[in-house]
Amino acid sequence: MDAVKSKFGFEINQGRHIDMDRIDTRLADEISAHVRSWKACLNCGSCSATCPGGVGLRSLLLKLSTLGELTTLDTCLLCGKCFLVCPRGISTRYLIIQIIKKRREYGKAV
Amino acid sequence: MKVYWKDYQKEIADDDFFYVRSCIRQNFFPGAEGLFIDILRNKLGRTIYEDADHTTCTGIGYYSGIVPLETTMTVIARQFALMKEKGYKNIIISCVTSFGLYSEIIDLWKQDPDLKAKIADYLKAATGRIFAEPANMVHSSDILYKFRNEIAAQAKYRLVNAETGEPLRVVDHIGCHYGKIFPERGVGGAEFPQVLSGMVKSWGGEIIDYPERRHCCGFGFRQYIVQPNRGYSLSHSRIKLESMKPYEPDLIVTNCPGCNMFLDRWQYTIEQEDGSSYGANGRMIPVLSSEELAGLVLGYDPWEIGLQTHQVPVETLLDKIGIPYDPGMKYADKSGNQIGKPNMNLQCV
Amino acid sequence: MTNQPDIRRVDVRRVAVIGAGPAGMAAAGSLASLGIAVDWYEKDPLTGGKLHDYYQLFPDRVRASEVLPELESKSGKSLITKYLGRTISEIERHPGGIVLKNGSGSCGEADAVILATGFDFFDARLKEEFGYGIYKHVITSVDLERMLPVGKDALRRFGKDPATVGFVHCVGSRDEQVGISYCSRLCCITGIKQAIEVSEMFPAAKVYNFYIDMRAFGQGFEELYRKAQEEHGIRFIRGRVSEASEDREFRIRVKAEDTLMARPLKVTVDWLVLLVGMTPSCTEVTLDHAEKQQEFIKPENPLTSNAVRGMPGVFAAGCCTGPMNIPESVASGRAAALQAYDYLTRDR
Amino acid sequence: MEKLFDPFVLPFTVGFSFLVLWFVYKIVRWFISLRGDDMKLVITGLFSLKTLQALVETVNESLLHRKVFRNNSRLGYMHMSLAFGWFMLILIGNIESTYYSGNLFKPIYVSVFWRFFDPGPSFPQAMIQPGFAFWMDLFLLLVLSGLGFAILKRFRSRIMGMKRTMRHEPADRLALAALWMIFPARLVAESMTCGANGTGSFLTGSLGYLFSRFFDPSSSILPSWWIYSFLLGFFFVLLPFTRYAHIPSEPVLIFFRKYGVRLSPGSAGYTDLSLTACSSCGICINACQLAEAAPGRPVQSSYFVRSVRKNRVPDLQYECLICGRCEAACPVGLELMPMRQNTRPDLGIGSRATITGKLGRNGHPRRILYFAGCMTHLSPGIIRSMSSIFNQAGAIWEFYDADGQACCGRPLKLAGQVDAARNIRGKLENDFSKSGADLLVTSCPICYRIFNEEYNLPGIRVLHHSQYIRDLLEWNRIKVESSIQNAVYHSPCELGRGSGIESEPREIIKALYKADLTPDIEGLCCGGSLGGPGIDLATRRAVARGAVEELTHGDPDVLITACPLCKKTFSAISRIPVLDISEATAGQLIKPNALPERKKQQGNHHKQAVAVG
Repeated sequence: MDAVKSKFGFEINQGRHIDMDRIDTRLADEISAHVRSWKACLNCGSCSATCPGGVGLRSLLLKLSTLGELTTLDTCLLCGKCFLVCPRGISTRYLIIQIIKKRREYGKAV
Repeated sequence: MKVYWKDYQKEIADDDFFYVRSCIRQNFFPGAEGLFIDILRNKLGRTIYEDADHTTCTGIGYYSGIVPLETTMTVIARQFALMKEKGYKNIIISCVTSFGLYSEIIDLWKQDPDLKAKIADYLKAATGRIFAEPANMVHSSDILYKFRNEIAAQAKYRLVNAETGEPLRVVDHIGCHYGKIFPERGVGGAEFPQVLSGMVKSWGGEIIDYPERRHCCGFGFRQYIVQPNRGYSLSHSRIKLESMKPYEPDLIVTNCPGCNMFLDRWQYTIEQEDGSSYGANGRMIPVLSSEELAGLVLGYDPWEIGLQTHQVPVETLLDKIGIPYDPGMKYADKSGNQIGKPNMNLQCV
Repeated sequence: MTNQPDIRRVDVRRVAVIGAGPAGMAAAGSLASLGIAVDWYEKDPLTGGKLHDYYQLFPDRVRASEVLPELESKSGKSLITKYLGRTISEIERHPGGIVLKNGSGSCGEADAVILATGFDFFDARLKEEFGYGIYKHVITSVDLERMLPVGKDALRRFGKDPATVGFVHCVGSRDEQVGISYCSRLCCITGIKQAIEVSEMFPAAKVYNFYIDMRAFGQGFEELYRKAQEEHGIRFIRGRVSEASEDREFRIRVKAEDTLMARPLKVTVDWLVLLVGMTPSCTEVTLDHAEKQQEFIKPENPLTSNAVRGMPGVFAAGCCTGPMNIPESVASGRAAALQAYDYLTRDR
Repeated sequence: MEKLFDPFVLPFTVGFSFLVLWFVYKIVRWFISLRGDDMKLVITGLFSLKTLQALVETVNESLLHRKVFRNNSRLGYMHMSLAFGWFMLILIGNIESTYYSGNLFKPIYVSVFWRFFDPGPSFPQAMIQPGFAFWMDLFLLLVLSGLGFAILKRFRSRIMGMKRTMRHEPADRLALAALWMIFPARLVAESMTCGANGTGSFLTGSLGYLFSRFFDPSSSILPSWWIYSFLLGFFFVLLPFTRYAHIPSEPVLIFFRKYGVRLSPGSAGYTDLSLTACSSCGICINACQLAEAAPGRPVQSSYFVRSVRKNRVPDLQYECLICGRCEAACPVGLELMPMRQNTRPDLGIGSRATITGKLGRNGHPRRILYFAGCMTHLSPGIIRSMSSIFNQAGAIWEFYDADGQACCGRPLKLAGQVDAARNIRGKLENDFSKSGADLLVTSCPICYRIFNEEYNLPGIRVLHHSQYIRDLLEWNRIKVESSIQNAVYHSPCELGRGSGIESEPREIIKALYKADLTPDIEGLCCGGSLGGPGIDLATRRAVARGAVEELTHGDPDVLITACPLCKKTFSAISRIPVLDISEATAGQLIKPNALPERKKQQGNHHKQAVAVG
């Protein structure tokens, strides 16, 4: 029998830090193998700035590459303006298509 | 050339000390300060005077944003005035938080003479005492560091595992207010202070350097005062404990009563929360202050110096060093009758 | 080498060049080819200065050893007298010329002096929180530059290839805590180059570069930066490392904030490379008039001349006036030589 | 003559009957898996004039390959000689065998191997009367000449005017080899028979005579016919699984298309028919600019069709510019662009995309709604020019997507996101109809095409701004000075080839510039197309460079285009200035006070100061 655990009226907070040793970046690695130019992203934010669909592409791609997490992409118009303004010429449209395809493969309902 | 912090040594007075106590140490580890005075007087033959009129430094109130700075400054000016009146110049501060506060205030006085003059007026108006400043201001762990070899000479026990003969693996945790606010006021600067490690090495122990060595123990005032926030305080302690776990430490030694309290108490809380423990083979890690450790080394009776008030039972440590103790007397009063055991259902004693 | 017709000496006076790094070599070479006699002082036993510390130079990864012969002065060699292994601690102006002193009194005189004393790398031990000199696997870019030519074994740990390598930018640059407010300009591109070199040596390794601002300013630098990202998969994380400490397996636990994610970040690396900045080294040559230590020598008019303020006849070239890369130092050396030549011949 | 059988005919017969069975099965499959209304179209069309027209087109295309001729005469001759030549051999062979055997209904193999059964009249007479042998030899020679060209194309394609040829898969190569050997084998077989009997015409007779000089041909008659029959049978068995399935299926496609059947996502039958009808001839490879810009990458339609037929859709499918050049060049007339878009999966991207637009100040509606398009916001020069043109023409107009948060949905559709494109269309359709405007002008050909093809906007005319400007010029609502510069016009794929708008921009250029140096070639893609998300920047640049080089051969002073995307792509690499047609117009507008007093058409309308986007 385990002893009655006393309660103290608060929860231990989880740290907000990103532990890079334990993050699974396979989704991002596979995608960047397809769209190699993604790795050259400077996080300058021109894509998010020009996006008529209001998709925060910069932070979305950063979260994907850093945490392996993916937020939704369903307001993207695939108009390609982000590709036009990207100073590194990253094929953003193709990246978006690959992300959604890979996400379906992984089956994660994100 | 710039002096490397590591090599920085500070100037510590030799004798004639004026001692100011710590609220937390008195309350949570009542035997410690009496022990410190006893060691200085009877073991090291130094004069150490404790003025009955001296008060708290109001640090907890100030750092929690309740007590205004000028009030704290006046209280501390009163302490110095008391010291002056009794003819002492060298002050020993028992609490590291106070030590940080005293240093901060002296530095502010140095930067702003008008403020200093104003506080002198407040002191005069409130208490009629004359403003003064200490010639040498140190923390109690500095003293023990200074006389660590004299203590080692009189030591009855070494920080060595009695069975295996190997030095005990000791984690030294330095209170943030000791060396982080004013690195030049800590022995060895902010990153690798030697005030505790020096003692432990000279008493035969071995120091563990673990990644979260410099992380806060969790005693952030604003984090623990309000109950819902205590989760933050606890998460810091856990980060430290988890980081030191691979090294299987036998002991944690601290110089600030706050760190001592939290690293000690929170081990129990974490154990209750999710059953994890951080010492060797599933046990908890005893947490002692530098005074208490010096007392053990010098052969004081564990229960005499109040080690039974620690949350993590110290018996594991005493057995390792081979210090005899009477389990029955753990919860007996001066005249020997039992005053009742705390109902702690600990799995990993 | 075709033996060039030796240059006739055009002036009876002599110029002292202190320092034989790229700037010193360029200055001495130019003066000699202008027909001016040169006393060339260098504290190390050989010329070339810091070039000997480098393996491959950014951005095209030319071998530093190949650059040295290029800088050897071609013509007018006979006009140069080298004093290697000699340190000059002080120079003083006298009506007759400039006296050079080294600890034990004067050891030379000259009519004009070109200071090309270069720089020192920032002593990373002053950033104690990074644990340089305390943890074995925390090294500086200078150490790494010496380990790279040795090959894989230098970077293998306990016989295994490193799995992760971290680079810390701005160590001892743009850092008021160590009294250095300026940017050393060259550590960013050095970090990029070395990250590529490491990832070429260990393709499977993950390489992280922690930066505040990526200042790849020169020709071909930005392209190298992109190549590092795209072809070598080097992860550039925007956030300054706050501290590093060693874990039980002697790997380095790095703490930083990913400021673009706005979240603190921890990662364990097998090697942590500190990209150390440049600090002035003219502390060895104390100038009684010019602003003294802890600063680079201030030219009279930084925009237009190499003449040192308040010291007529004394010129400064190369990194002793501020962080420069090799082409800039060489150009500055030649400029100082010309101005010294003009100073000598104009006064006649 | 009496026993018209020999075992050697068996391989041919087996092969041929397999082919016929496969073909009948396929036709039935194609027909029953048509969409409902397509099926009705075919049934009604069958007994109408269309069948006759289809027959004529079959002869023109399947046999004579006239479309290939127009594209490349040597290639045309090659295809014609093989197809038409073989057809005539079969036809005359039948007539000859029927003429001599006296009965119409005989086993199929008889006419094919007739020469074996009846060596025919002796050598010189065979040529004159009735001369069947002569005609057979003539058409055999025609086929053999075509064969010569085919071999030349395979190994020295440049001489045949083909920069690149198709890289065939093993099955196709095997079938190709079999096809190439059939006709020489026939020649040898017939010459053996003729040589042994001293018959045959100018080709088979003379070759037979030649053989007889060296050895006795009669001993090798049978083996040569066996080889011929086996090759035919082998080819027929291979045919359904190779590109040569095109031979029987193209006529079926021509008939179905003539009856009005068109490719649509639902029609599995017609799609399969179209896929089968592709002959992997490689003409689309030459038409595709990516063949130059990304040599070696099998993105062209022939590769795409082949992989879809083998139902493995490669990721390369996203590397097609969807510019339509291959569709324009395809001799079989396949609807390659719809085929490409239908195979792109709908991944649900943009399912919750919302767009916003401005519909005119409350109350009074606007006559003209200007929809710049999302790309146009990246070249504000176009917006500024259009607003000055609108104002100059005194139009009452409203700038719908002034805040740049609007999109027509076509980029989503091009990438296969059909649902998302549909709900954006819904939003815009009701916005436009609510606006009360009767004219919708857009600066982006991509928007124009989807507005024109898919939006239903009752009572609203949709114009690309080049059409609108031409109308203004024609009704001289605006006047422009003519400059001494020469210009060249790049026709954006979605505007020219995609929507058939070529003349209007050229008329404007005639009014604006001294000379229009536009080369008379199929419209070139600028490389910036939205159709190919998978194409990287370097390849796009290469396409753009190729296009600019070709367009500026005549050394014009300025490059005019009519699409914000083309303008942005070209201006990155062109040495000469790149202007949108609207910018060129606005640049040379004659200001009103310099204009003679214009009579007002639509009553008095006051000028609106409009907040430029």
